Amino acid sequence: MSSATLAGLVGAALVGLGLYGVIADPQPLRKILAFNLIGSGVFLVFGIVARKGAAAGLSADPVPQAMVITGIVVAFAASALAVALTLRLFEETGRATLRPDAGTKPPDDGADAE
Amino acid sequence: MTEGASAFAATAGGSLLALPILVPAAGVLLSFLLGGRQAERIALALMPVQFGFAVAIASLIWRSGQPLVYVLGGYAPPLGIALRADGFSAVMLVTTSLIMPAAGLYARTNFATPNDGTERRAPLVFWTLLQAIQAALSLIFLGGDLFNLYVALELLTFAAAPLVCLDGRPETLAAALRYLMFALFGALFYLLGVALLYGAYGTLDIVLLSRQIRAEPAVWLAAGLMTAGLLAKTALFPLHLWLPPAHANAPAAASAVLSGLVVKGSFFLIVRLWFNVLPALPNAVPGAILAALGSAAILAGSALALRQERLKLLIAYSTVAQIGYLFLMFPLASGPWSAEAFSGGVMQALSHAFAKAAMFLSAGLIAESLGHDRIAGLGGAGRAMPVTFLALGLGGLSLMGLPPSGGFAAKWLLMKASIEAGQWVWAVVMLAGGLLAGGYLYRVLAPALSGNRPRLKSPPRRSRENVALALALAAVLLAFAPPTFFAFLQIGRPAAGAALR
Amino acid sequence: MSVLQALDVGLAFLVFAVAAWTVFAPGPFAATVGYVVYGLLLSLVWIRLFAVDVALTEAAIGSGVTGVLLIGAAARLRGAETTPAEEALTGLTRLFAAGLCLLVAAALAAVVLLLPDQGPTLAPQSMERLPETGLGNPVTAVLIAFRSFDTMLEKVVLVLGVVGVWSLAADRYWGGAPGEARAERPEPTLAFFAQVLAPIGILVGVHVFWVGADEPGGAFQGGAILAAMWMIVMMARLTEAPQASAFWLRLALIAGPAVFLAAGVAGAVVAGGFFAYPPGLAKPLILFIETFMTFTIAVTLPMLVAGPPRREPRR
Amino acid sequence: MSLALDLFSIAAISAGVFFFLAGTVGLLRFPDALSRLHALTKADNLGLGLIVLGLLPRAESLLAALMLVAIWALVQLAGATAAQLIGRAVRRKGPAI
Repeated sequence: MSSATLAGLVGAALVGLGLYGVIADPQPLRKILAFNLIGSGVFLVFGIVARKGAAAGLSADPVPQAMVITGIVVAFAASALAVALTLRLFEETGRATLRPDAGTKPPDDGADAE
Repeated sequence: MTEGASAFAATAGGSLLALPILVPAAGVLLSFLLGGRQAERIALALMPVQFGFAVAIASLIWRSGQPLVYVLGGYAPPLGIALRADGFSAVMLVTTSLIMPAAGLYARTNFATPNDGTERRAPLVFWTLLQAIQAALSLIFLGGDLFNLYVALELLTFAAAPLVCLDGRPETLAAALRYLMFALFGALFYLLGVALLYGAYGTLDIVLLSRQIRAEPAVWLAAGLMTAGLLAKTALFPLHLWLPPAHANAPAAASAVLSGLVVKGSFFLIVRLWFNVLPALPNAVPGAILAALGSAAILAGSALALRQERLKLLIAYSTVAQIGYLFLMFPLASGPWSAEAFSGGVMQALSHAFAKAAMFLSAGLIAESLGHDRIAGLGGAGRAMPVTFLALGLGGLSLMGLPPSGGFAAKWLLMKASIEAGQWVWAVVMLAGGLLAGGYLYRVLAPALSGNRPRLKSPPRRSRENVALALALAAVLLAFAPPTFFAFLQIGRPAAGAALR
Repeated sequence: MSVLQALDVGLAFLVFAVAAWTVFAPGPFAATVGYVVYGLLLSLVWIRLFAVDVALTEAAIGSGVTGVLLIGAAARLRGAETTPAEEALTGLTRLFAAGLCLLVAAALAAVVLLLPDQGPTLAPQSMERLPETGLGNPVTAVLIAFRSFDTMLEKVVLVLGVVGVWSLAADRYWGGAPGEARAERPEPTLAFFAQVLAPIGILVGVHVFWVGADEPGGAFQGGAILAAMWMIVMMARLTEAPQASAFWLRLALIAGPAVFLAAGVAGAVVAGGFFAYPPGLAKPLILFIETFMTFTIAVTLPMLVAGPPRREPRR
Repeated sequence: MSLALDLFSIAAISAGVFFFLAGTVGLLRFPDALSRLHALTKADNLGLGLIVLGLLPRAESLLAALMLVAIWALVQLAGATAAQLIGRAVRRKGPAI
């Protein structure tokens, strides 16, 4: 098995692990971590695609590599936004939760709480 | 790639395609740089420009009868990126460029910068992100490369999520965070599918891919992952949980854009995926699954809307239901009746965009005038603010699918297609959905139109009522779309029955 | 099995194990630390895939800057770790989730195994058109020339990220500075560290950016290193974050995408198409754009980590 | 000559790996934060130092050799700072960390 295929299998496993974390862990910060795992799994799939596209004297196809670099930066920005939201939520409520009914209070109640 | 050359001969006027993306993007940067009142000025000044671009693109397509193509940087696909506009893109562009200024005009009251010009948080963020949504949607409608469209999806997420929690109340923060999580999940699954497609074919250009796609495991998995991701962003049942709190808690002008336009962005990509990228896949089973989920969305969303106590939540749940209709086109849009089903689906997207924007703006006016939006407290409100409730009612007409309205035209076309295809079950669901919609609208309108006039905190401004009414009238007017309109929608659409090839 | 293969297998297991730790670790802080380790291991995997540009980006941004962001968040979230009972998933749901995830991972693994050893590639086309750009690093050429539209828009995404993070400020803090104020007496150890490291780091960052034209490196990686230096100086509280209303800061945040966009539009006037470079002038133009991009990344990443403004603006 | 250099490299790198191993075992087995720190510094200092020493004769150019030394020096700096900060945190908050 080539190291590229191996990396691809790790990527697949990371997507599965991350997905489990996203679904099963109720804490937003843990979900953000899990999202980053899925992200790196996806990037690894791009990585083996790039490696298997070695040609023309290059040891990997540059196009998917460029996409991964773009993806890593976007993933960081997404993490930053999610972290900022989580922290603000924690400051406002003393807890960080994604409970669905947290959003169903009428606005006048919310104004009182503030 | 010589055989592909013709697909990338940039058409005359093709360079026009870059402008509806670049101009609002420049607007975002300038608004953020100059800050203060400039953000609002730039956003409002660029809206007519955007409308001009959309109309110019549509008329070029109409005159040539061909899709417009533009190759960026002179690097033709598969190495570079192409932009393409077909009839469907043009129609969505025009719709966006009409709803955006409506939301903008309405929002001027809520997001005004104080007279001394001090920069305030909410106005700066709102006007900047409104332009970002415009740029992202333009790119979604025009993008011809699947990775470029991923960037567009992310742009849309980053522009839309902060709007949900603009007022900073804790429940809106939770709603925004949930929305962000679903959107990130959607974008990552979409991206995973993109990786697999590139691995299989070495290109991400939609036209080049569609020529090579074969039904093989990598393609099926990619299609499944990308569809699942896009469904999460479109909020199709059972991935709809994020939508009602997010759309119901955002400021009214933002809700109008989010519910009317933003969810259509990811829906548009699902259509692109199945009709433009994967026409070679046998789509009977996936189409039926999508339509079944759509049916469940119609029934569950409508039933939940019936039980809501707040007007904005009711309207948000009705979005969940109306999104369901969009997906009924998928099992019907291959075969001889395909044009009808496709037109019906597009018509539903357009009429819902106008109707839902009108309803959210009306609901915003009601909430501001009464100081609340509890349905139980709406008694007689219709007499106090008739124009607002007229806009709400006309929008509702379209949701129910009663004539004359764009919603009626959409549901009629879809129903006709489903009966011609012998797939009765979708028609039954549509009828049931229409009845349920009638039910939840009756709950709002019946008490509002009877009883004593309540005392208003402040009467709604006539100009803002007119904005909502204009949108609602647009939804009604769609019923009178001439046959040429439907012919226009077919421009650039891959031949029906490409699956049979 | 050769030594290298054995190392690959070991690395693969290690990455997987640390990833599993970040999902199942008992506390969020431990999980976050696990994630940083994971990011570093991952950059080794990228080197084994011969993607050195990606490895640098992963180490600098994926592990480094993201690590600072997440560890900071985990520290501030102490006290919120306990999950209320009503939010914990039932065993059955967990089982269902696990089944679903296994299914996705298995399907993905199967497809990955089915991919041909010599896959389709754009490497020849990239090399064929590389001379037009005057660059030697094909990955940089893809980012700044062949798919420059992606890259420009992704820079706009970063600006939106800052707008989104700032939008979470309380109204009274709008326009103020994020993070902590400059300390009268900075922590001596950290201050010494920052004073020694920052000049070296800035040199390295500029070097990585500059060689990116021909060798692994470039605007993203160099910018991330510069960003890290600014973050260290701020962490040592030798300096404080600028006010969100500062014009120069806004200008710095948009400079990269703005110059990129302007060059793209100028291409339509002088080179016959949006985002086209005039022949012969491609390389200087690309370096010009990249300079601004590097600078903007160096400013944007610390601002995203610093979070929303938390102090009242000074006039 | 080259044989001698090879032997030197092997010996130095093996010794470096040994210190890393010892440091890691210490990190895992030692009871409290301060003694774990003590174990880690051995890995940082000696382990990495010996590996860099072993790699020096194999460097392709003087620049590459200087880079190797610079890496070692930077890790020293970072390790010393981190150890200081952790040590201080332990003293302030007690060894429970």
